[in-house]
Amino acid sequence: MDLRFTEEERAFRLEVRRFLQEQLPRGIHDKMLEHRSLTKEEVVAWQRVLNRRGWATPSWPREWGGPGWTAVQRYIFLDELHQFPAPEPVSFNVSMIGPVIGTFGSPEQKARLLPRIANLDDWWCQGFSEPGAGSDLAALTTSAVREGDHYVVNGTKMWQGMGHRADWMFALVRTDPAARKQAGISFLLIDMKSPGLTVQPIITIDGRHEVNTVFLDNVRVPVANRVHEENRGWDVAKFLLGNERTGIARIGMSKYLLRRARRIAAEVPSGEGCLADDPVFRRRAAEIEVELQALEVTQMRVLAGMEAHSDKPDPRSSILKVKGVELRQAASELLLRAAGPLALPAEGEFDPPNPVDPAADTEWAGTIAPVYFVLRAASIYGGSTEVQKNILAQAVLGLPK
Amino acid sequence: MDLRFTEEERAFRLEVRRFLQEQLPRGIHDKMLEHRSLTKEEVVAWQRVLNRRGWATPSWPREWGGPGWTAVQRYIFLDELHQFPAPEPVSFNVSMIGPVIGTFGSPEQKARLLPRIANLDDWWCQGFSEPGAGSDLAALTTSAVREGDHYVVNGTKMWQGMGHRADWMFALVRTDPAARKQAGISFLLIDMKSPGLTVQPIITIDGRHEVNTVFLDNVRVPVANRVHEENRGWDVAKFLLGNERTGIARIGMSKYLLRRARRIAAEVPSGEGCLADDPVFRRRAAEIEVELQALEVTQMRVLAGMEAHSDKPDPRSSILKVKGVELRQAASELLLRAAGPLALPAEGEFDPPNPVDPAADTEWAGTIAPVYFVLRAASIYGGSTEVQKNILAQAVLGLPK
Amino acid sequence: MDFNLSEEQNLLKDAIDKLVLKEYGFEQRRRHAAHAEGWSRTFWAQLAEQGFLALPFAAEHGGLGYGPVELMLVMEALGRGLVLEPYLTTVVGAGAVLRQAASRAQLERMVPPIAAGERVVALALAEIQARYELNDVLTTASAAPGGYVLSGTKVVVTHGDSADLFIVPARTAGGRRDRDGISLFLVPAGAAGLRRRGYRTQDGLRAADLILDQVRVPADDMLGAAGQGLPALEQAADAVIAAVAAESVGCMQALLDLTVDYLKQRQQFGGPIGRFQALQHRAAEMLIELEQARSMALYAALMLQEPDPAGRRRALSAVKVQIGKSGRFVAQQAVQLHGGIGVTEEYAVGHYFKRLSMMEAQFGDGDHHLARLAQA
Amino acid sequence: MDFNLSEEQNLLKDAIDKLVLKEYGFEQRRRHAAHAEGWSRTFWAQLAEQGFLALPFAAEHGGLGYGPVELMLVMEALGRGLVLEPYLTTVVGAGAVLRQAASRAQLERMVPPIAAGERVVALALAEIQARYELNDVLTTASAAPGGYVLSGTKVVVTHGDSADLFIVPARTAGGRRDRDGISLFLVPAGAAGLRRRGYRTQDGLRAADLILDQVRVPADDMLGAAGQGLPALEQAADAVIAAVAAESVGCMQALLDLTVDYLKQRQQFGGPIGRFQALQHRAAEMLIELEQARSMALYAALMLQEPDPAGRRRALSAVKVQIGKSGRFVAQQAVQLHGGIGVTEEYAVGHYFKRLSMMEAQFGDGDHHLARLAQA
Repeated sequence: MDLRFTEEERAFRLEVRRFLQEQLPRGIHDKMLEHRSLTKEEVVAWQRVLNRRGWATPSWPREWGGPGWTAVQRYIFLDELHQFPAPEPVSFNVSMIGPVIGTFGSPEQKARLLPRIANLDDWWCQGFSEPGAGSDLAALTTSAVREGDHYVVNGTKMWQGMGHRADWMFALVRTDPAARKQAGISFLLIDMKSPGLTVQPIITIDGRHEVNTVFLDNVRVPVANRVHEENRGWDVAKFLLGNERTGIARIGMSKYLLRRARRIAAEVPSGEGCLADDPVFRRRAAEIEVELQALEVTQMRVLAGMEAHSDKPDPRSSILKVKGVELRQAASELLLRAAGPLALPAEGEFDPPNPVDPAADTEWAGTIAPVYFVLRAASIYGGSTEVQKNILAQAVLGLPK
Repeated sequence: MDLRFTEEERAFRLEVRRFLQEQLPRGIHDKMLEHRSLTKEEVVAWQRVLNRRGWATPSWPREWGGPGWTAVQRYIFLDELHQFPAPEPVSFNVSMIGPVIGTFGSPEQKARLLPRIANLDDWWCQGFSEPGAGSDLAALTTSAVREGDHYVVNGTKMWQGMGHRADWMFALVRTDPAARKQAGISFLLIDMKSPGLTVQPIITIDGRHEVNTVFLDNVRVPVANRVHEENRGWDVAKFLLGNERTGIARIGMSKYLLRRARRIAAEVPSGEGCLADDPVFRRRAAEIEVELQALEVTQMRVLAGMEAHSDKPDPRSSILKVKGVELRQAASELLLRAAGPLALPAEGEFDPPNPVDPAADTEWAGTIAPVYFVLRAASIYGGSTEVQKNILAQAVLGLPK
Repeated sequence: MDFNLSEEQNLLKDAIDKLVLKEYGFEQRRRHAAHAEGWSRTFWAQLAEQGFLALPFAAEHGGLGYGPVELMLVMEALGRGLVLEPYLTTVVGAGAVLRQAASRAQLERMVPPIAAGERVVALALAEIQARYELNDVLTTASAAPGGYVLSGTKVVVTHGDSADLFIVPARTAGGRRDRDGISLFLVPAGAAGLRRRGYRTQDGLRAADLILDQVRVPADDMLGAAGQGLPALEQAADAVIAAVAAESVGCMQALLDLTVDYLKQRQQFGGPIGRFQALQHRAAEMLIELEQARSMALYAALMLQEPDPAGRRRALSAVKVQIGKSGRFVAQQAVQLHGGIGVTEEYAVGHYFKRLSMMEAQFGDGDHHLARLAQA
Repeated sequence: MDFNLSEEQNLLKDAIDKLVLKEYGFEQRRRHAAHAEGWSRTFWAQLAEQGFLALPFAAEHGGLGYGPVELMLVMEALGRGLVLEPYLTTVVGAGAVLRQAASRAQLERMVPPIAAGERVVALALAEIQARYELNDVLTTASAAPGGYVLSGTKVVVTHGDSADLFIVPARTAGGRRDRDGISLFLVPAGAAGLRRRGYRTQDGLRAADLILDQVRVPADDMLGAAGQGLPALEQAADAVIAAVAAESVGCMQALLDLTVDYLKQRQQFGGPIGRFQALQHRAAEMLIELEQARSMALYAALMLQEPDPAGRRRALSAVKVQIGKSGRFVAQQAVQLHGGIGVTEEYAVGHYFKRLSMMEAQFGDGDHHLARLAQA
């Protein structure tokens, strides 16, 4: 047993860090440092920088054109991105549709789509959730009726991440209404420019437009755009839900939130000194760091298990999700506490510039409350904390379903 | 609206306090200050001191020989006992069997039993729970079969508080095995000296003997010792479970735990000074005090509601139970933290005297860990925290059963 | 001890509850917020018409002479409606300063237009370096012929961009954190040398920073004795905390109601999600926290009348600690139990969540007040 | 990175797991505890026989030369069995001091009888005024012909009443909290002037206070250089924390297993109580806390080998914080989910709860170690 990274792994970490220092555009880094949103152009540009280096698709094997990294390398790569902080590769492309095409796609689909996915030539979004099907995904009702060599799709998809930027959507649709819940579902690739498809923004409580509702009104989708067999779409869904979740704990993000909180605390007053000297603030930060340290080892244990058991999903990744979110939320609360009243002004990212006076001294604090706000969603999406605890209780501890 | 106590109520509080200062035997007070157990003789002596003053039965109306206090007076009386700290009147007698006899008893039973209950001439204990019937009390199986003018009782009763000191037990028994769960139960008074009745101690994790298992093997109980009609015992049980829970929050006890924790913290070192100066310790204590202040007002609101609605039980008393226990447990943890390593030695109350050396300097700390230990039971008995939350969710918020 | 409302209080409560219910549905609120000032002059006029803006002022000055309990009833209703109008700063905050420090003449001049809804007065409590310390004042007021000249910056003055008049603490003597030497001034929004930077705040309200550069204030517009302004400011801050406590209770009650409704209606895995015990227990815990907060809002109303200022300040610190803790839990759990829609702008839950979060960050957060209690 | 055990480690783990399973059922433990010393010499001999007492000592001195990972495996097993024997103080604590500070001659003299189970050595870490500070030493060692004379009091020395020999830190120089000037001495239980007060501790183990009144110690029985004992003591305290972490993990795993079994078996309202979602989620939270603790026990084993003492101490402080937090939660919830039987002496759950509580109160509680981390 040796809990340390190997020399190669440590060298790899330094290589990634050096790459980020050299290659991440300054404008993007500045935005990331202040938790600001990126434009579509920035995201695309960065994805292509990564792709030129061969690092745009960390989880892909070499046969798909990926780097063929070990789980530990993938972890190190993501952790460095999170701590730097630098943007992750677009997950809908890289972690979702890419592996689906790689695993279930026809040879033609693989050859045509994988390189475009990696290079963000096509931006993908996900069409899974519906107004009546959230945690209970298999309750979805969007219908796809076969007419010749097309499906005619009708329904509503919710919570589409970045749907307004996307060129393509991968969606679960019901192709056999008579079959029982999980059966009768198929997996389709839908062109976002299709007639009858409309995208309606959902603004989240951080004021951002990142998710959408997509209405499908007699949208015609070629049968050739189905992945995997008809009525076997649930296989794909299960594959995606149980898919590798390296870095799901997002420890590096929590570390960066803490770093930002400490930097602010060093500048705001508290009693006779600054907040960073307040013993209660310090112990609260230390408490989060202790938990992060433990979670980092837990993460390593899960990774080691994955390496040993050929990437079979580990139900313990539910622990990573639950604790990782909890700590990210806790770190964001500490950040908000540090900013205190300075967090109130909301101008900056989303408001039109103030005509009277271009910027307040505290504009840097304008993203802090939104970070705290929107991180509440992290315990909801991607398998809510409640769902993860159900999994742990039933799948790991064997309590009755 | 006026949230303050009236002048009469404030005067009453002072009267109680003065009475405690003058009448509580020093030996008992010293034990209470260190959270030590009392002997049976001490409990009886104190109950009789209270009874001479007319205060042994705070919740009883004048017609039963009680003081006829308002809910606020009852609260003030108990709060003063808890803060002093002084022993409460024996609750099995005063809060349980007394009100049952007063409400359901025959005139003969009232005349004969109530004075003896108040004066602790008979010590009563409760025979409700069984090995298979805890939170699900109506699942009880102890049987009582009518033979002439006796019932023959067989079964096992658990968690009998002070059964080894008791002269009588009030018990729920099944008189009609064919009826459905809650029906077919009767309420009997059983002489603890009955042949076939044996008491087996249950030692709790604080090392004390306060509860017992009672085995009933063909115990004969005169039919005259039944209270209320045959097969209607569940009425009595419901009455007892929903009965007044003034002082269930036990705020005074939490205050005394905090007071003791602070006293100890003033004497143990931490960093350069003493623990009582440590800002984290101070804020933790202050946090508990804030919640106690809020709970005290919540308690007043419930009391005011009871005064306005003729003592009908208020489902919000579940809030008092849950929060009250939580704060008592938190205060006991702070006390244990303050004592730190001094809490380890267990000698004193339950161990034979050390022949080599009669007492350590830290003997006073010997009861601290046991207080923390046994307070874990407070969220289990008297309606567990889980049961209280079910009640709040279903009875108050109307969520589905 | 008497927790019942008087008949008069019941009428008042009914009136404000009805008004908010009628005028402040979630969609109506969106329209109120869309005004340039971020709130509705029409609704403000309705509040004035029904006397709510006159509530805490003495009858002799044109008010109705009500006390903290009545303000609590109003604030709780405004909390339920997430009302955007400047009640907290004008009627509660500025109102408290005026009642404490203003002369009879000033009151007679100020109260009628406030009560009529014709004048919005904002209380400039904070400077950037002060964080939550009321006595940390760097803005200066130098004596000048006929009055004073004020210079300095005040930040995050709620409704500062639509206010007609400000109450501005400034130093006529002493150093940065001295308790003595702080004086209170009335400064009209149009005063020469006063610049305002308005902005939206994270809870959908608006605020402004005030930059005072050699603003001349006549001696008549000083409130109270020179250098003796802090006690009135502290009293006002405590009144604001009490009001925020009541507003928070209103928000929490609304969140609990929305959540319980959602749990009853939302279907998943073949039934309402409210049947799941873990969610039931969470709702029960929200109720417990709400009731603890409600108790503290009542306690605040009582303790505002406490004659000993140190005791009053301690009590109000305890109130703010509990309110913040309860509010944080109730808001976070309401969002969690709503799932996705809880984090959208389209749905009320997220707005209550944001308002509660921002109330925690103002007027001293939980840590600030807990540290004060722990020092005592 | 490699989390797999070597074949040798697997054999060792199997051996200790089997031994504990065979000899340390809950009823057997009761019998072991009933001995006058509070533990079983027979079981101790079995540990010796299988080499567990020789584990961390170098082969050249009569040991087996294993490291922290192997000690972790043993301690976890001892935790699962709630084992009463003096492994922690003799093999881990005293063992670490000896390895750090003892001369070759001392090691050759000391290790064989320890490994054979013939000598129980206890480490006297604490004085009453010191609370958790290892450098707070008032016990004095004055030079005297041929050696030193020790006077002072050591408290809560685990297994102090049955130990044959003590490692006693005492001041040969410096003031109360000076880091320099602390020397380490071997003091036999029978030394003239040494009095012991034995007692039961709240977790069912036994301990003693040592009262040293002019106890003469020959110069040969000083461990390491005069006045330079603190680093070895700190290293030993860290080894003890790592061992306590593993023991805690063993206790927590046992509690989780007992609780899950109970939830599956206990029937209420017509089915196993394990079907209630609120209880399922609690069990899931226990699992999460356990796994976090397990990670920290691994981390402790790794970081014990960290060459920089400051980094090592910080890491072990973090370990103790996490272990305490996890242990408190798991133990409290195990009791709660068991209901009444969880608070009885008859049932194992309460004993694990007490042991975890007392481990938290020793070797620096969570607050102590968190304060250390926060100062860094």
